Amino acid sequence: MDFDDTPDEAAWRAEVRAFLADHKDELGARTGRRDLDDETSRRRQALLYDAGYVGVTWPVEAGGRGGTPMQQAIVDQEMARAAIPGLINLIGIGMCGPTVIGHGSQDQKDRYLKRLLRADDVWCQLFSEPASGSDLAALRTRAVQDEQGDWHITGQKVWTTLAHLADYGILLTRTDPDVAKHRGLTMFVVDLKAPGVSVRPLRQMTGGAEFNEVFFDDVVIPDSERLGEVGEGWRVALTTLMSERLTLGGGGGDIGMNVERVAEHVGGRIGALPPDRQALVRQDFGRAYVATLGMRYTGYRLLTALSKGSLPGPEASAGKLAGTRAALELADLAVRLLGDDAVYGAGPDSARPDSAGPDETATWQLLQAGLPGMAIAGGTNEVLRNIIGERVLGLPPEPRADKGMTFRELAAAGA
Amino acid sequence: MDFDDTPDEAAWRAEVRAFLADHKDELGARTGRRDLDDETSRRRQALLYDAGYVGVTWPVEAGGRGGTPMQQAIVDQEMARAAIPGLINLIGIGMCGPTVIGHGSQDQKDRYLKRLLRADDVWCQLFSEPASGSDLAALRTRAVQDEQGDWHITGQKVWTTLAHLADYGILLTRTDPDVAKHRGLTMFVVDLKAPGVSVRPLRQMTGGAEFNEVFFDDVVIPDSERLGEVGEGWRVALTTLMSERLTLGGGGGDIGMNVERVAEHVGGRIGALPPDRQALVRQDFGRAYVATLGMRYTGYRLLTALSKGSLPGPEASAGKLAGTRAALELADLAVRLLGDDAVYGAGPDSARPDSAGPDETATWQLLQAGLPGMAIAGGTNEVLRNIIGERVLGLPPEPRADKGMTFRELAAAGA
Amino acid sequence: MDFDLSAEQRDLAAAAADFLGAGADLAAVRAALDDIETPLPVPPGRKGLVESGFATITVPEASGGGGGTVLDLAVVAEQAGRVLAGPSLVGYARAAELLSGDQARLAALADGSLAVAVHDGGPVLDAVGADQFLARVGDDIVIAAGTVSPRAAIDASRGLADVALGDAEVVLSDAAERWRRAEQVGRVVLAAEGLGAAARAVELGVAYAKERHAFGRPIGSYQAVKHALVDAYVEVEQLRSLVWWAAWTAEEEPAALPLASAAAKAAAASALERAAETLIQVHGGIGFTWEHDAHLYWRRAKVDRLLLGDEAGALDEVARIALGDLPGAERAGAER
Amino acid sequence: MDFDLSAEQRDLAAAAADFLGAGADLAAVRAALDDIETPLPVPPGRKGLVESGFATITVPEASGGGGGTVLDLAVVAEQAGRVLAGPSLVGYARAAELLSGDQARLAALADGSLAVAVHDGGPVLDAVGADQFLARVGDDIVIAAGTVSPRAAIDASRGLADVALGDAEVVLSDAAERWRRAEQVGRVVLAAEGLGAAARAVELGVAYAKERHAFGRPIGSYQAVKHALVDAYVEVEQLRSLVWWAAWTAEEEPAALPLASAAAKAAAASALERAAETLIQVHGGIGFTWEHDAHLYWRRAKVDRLLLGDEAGALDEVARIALGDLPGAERAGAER
Repeated sequence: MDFDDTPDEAAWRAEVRAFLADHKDELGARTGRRDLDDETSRRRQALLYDAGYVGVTWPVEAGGRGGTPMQQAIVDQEMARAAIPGLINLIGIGMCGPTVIGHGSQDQKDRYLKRLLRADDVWCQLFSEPASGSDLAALRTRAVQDEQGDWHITGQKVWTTLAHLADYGILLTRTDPDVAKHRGLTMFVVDLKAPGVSVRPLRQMTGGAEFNEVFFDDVVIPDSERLGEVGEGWRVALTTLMSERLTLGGGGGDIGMNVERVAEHVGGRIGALPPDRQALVRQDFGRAYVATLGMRYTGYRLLTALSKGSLPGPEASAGKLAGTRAALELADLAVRLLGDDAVYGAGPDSARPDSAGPDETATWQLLQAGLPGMAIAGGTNEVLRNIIGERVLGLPPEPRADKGMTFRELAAAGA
Repeated sequence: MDFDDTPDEAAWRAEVRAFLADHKDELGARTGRRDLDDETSRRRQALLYDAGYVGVTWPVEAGGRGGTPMQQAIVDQEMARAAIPGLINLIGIGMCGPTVIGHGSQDQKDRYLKRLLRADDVWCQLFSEPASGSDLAALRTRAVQDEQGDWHITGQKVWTTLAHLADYGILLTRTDPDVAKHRGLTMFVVDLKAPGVSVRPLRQMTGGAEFNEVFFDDVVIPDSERLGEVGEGWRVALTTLMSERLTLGGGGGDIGMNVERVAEHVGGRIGALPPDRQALVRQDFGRAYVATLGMRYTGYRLLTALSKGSLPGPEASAGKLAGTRAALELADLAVRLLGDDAVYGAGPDSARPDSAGPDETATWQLLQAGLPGMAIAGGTNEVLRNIIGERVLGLPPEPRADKGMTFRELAAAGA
Repeated sequence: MDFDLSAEQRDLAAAAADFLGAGADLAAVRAALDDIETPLPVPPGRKGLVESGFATITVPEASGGGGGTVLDLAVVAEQAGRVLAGPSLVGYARAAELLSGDQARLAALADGSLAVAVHDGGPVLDAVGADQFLARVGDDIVIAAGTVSPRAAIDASRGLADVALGDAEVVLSDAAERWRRAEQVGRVVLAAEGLGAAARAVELGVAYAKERHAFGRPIGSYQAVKHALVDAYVEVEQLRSLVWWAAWTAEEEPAALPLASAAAKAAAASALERAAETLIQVHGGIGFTWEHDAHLYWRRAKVDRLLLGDEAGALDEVARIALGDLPGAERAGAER
Repeated sequence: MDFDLSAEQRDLAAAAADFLGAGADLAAVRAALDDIETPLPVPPGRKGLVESGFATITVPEASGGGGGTVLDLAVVAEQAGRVLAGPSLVGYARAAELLSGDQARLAALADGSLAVAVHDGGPVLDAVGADQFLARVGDDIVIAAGTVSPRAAIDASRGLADVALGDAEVVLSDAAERWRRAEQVGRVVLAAEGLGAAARAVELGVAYAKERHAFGRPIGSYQAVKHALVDAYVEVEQLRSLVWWAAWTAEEEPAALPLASAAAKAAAASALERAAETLIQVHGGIGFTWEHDAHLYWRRAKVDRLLLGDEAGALDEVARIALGDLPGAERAGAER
């Protein structure tokens, strides 16, 4: 066990740190906003990619560096340390790219992957639908093949992060309703600028609109943009989902809430409270801080396992479960410490991309308002508990009400 | 709305109070133990019955007084106020008696009910089995009828409160394994002194043994002791269970924990703590106290509804759910306030009937150790939540894995 | 003992539900959230509420009010909470207590010519739309005009703003005890509004859980969803008992009001937060969209929990009273 | 970074599991509960534990110990916790720290001739079977014989008793810092034992949930049971990370030990309580019988949470360190 860098890691860290320091203005250090401006964000990612700091773990032939998860983690840590906004194409890198690498044709890999890493193209993930959330395989978006072999897509996706900026997306569709729901799915790469695609921002309870609804009205996709075999879409999607959970739950980063920032906030406010209240605040903060430390070090264990060649397993879901809880507690405490200001809101404008950025009250209020969504996005707590219960602890699944039914029968039953 | 007694209620209260005061020594006021001595306990109940204070709500023809739930509640309140130990035949009065009243023959009613109220006979309830807890209808104890019409019972019951003292019990058996599990059950009155019945105390984690295992080895019961029709045992049992839930969850009494006693304990200890700790204790105590008040007044609402002629419904289960939680919190706080003594135990002897009674440490430790059982007895929290979810909120039940299967098929499947 | 609403109170609840169901408007509450600079009062608004007579139920009939009890007002407040009506009945409840005996001002309150809010030193509930402010200066109750500075709202239906008071006129001297009682009555009414909002949030969650399917069956058939709703429901029912009891004490057993109002306040804060969070969680993705009503209940929860003292403060009071540090436990502590 | 046990540590864990699996005995722990007047130490007991070498892993080799790290000892302690072995390794861990440099006593500790426990002023862990007691007097570390007064045990495997100290001999003067460090190391080892007990409790619950059927299917297929076990499991895994980290800091980053040990202690208290309560609840009726092992884990939880300071105290320390009131946050606070 060793938390210190190996000499190789230390050298890598020094190199990364120096690069980030040299380019801190270009990289938007300490501006705190990822999507302030699409072009700027793309330029930042390209700068980092060209320096070799994006897609560190991706194979060289996919445009990556062929590096280790630890190297990637060091890049992430150094970016966080320098307060450089996250990459615009996080979803592309974390979820879409691995799916193309795992299931795409050589032609698709050649055309897409490097551009994705440079953010020449921004990607999104088109899985969820209004009628299929946790039960993803119940999706209804239809893909029908014509005589030329092209696919015609009709349907609606929802909760699509970045769709309003994206160039491409991975799209899960139903190609055969007359088999069991998991078996009739097929995955495609879709051009978001193609005719028939329309994107509508979906406003969240924060007031912001990071998500979108995406409508497909007879959108044509050539068969060459299929990812994997016809009817194998569920297997392809599992690659994506496994990557997603890792992105959300692992690696020792904080979820939704930077605990040191909360500590600073608490430290700045606690002294003004009566002693009794200080004691209560210390209990709440201590509990949330322990939870955060637990999550951080569990992330390090996961990262170590990945470095030693393990695949990201369902254990990563535990990180999201624990992290969501800790973040809720921290946000709640942070807001309560605002005193009289705690009853005032961020105002919906603070969450908009064109906002000048939130003030202190708004910062915590926006976080608070964003957290209920975080407990749902990327798998509700209930779904994550099922996954851990069944795939880690080996507990038996629930009997399936939809067992042995085709999708068409299920849909007719109103499910 | 009026929390004060009506003139009738006030008169009744005065009468009861005076009687209890006049007989406080005979009734064991402030000795704190119900089952110190079987004979004494029976004598106390008989004294109260003869005065008209047992079975207040029971019909006159059943040996009761034909009074109101409010009159009964006043008796309960006054007994609590005078710190008179509970009746030995609580289960008989609360669960067995109503079942005999609802489903017994006139002959059974004549023979049993008045003796039950006087504690001439003590009763117990023989439902649960090792392999059927929450899933009560999966019970295995067999009853087979011979040519003379007598029934032969073989099997095992468990968690039987008071079986070691009881004269009679209501016994749920399987008479037909070849129909669905709920349909093949039949209820009997069983003589606990009959040949073939053996009772073995079941020690609990408190060290005490209020429960028993009861074994039936070809015990013969005449058909005249059947309660209800053959195959109708489930319906008969529902009468018992509905009564049980009310006994456990309703009426505004405290569950497992007297909050005023905790307040006294907290008040006596809190001053010795540093101010920070006092603030934490007040939070914990305040929260548990609010929960207890909520439970108490919800019980009063239920009592009012009963007084106005409502039947005890599944709402009563909410009282047990909330009460268990509040009791756990209070016990935890009470134990923690013991300071250095909090790590020492009650010792198993304190829970035994022949003990001189627990000291202060033992009091709280025994309560703490008894509470996990309380969350299970009379329906686990999970079962109660299902009942409220389905029968109060109208949420759909889970699909039943055992639907359409006979008991024999289920048993063969290992369930 | 008869711990139930009377037939008249049930009729009152039904009438309030009718009026508020027609008058309140969740869409307006949502729209008001975007209205940062110049927030507008949400429906039914002061005028409608006063004209309906519901706002001034506790003002004596002689002054043009309803001559009813705090319990009557709590019954109405529950209905108001269900639809997130504005302004809160808390202000009217407190004003009726604070102005007790001041016939002229009570009459103005009841006829709508006095639009008053209560100023506790921090953010003022329903400052938006008020032109006079009741406040405590030393042991005096005073009234004053004020300069209202609205701020971005978490819950736009609460009309919160910072208020700088102008010249004050003394309404009543040596009135610390009355101020405290009015605050306690305010807590009861706030808890009653919280009860309504929480009960409604549970209903909405239950309705959705019956209708929405996943994996071939309604999500409400899954224990995770079912039990979460049950826990929220149980908490709401405990709260209902505390609210009724606390409201009843205001007239019938004032000595128990300090304890009962603190208990109801604490229980309301927790029950509404749980109910609103459960509502969002049960709805999944749709539950955290702007267009869904779930976040309006969540916003109400996040604000109300802090009004008239927070949950920790209320629990501290409960404990101090129950442990005998503060008066007010006469009934609660008595085994009868 | 490499946040994992080494191959040697995994071997050590396996060896400890073998030894303790054979030597510890839950039936003896249960039987000891009935043994109020003259409590007996539970297996494997001081002698076996010392002879195995596991107890004195952290004593230098020169003094006959294992020359290992606190992390090594924590690895063993986890295994000890799984089977509720007695005596606790906490006493050995603290003694090794407190006696550091005292070759003679360390050798006596390692060869078993010194049966020592640490006296903090209140109930003494593993006082039963000890004949010498380390204590702090002012800033001195002292050693003394003592009169042991056993009391009824909640967890009989903890050997708790009140101890009246006899004449004391100073072991080391001006040693407040060392005393604190030893206490922190003790917390880490206690948390490691808690980790083992909690992990085992979850395993027992999972095993039963797979096997026991209700309503025609295994109870572990119901979300209420499944999710309760998952929550307990997740908490155990978070605790595992904290225990490993805290143990590692003892040698590798002592400045972070105060924070890490307090965090591990707090997390252990909570995780073991949850795991043990879940274990009972999952088992239903059988889970609260005397003959089932569930209550033995529950008893361990109820005692351990209070040893070496309670959860509230540990959380307070964590907060004070993280907020800069106390030193010890160097690493935790640093973004690297």
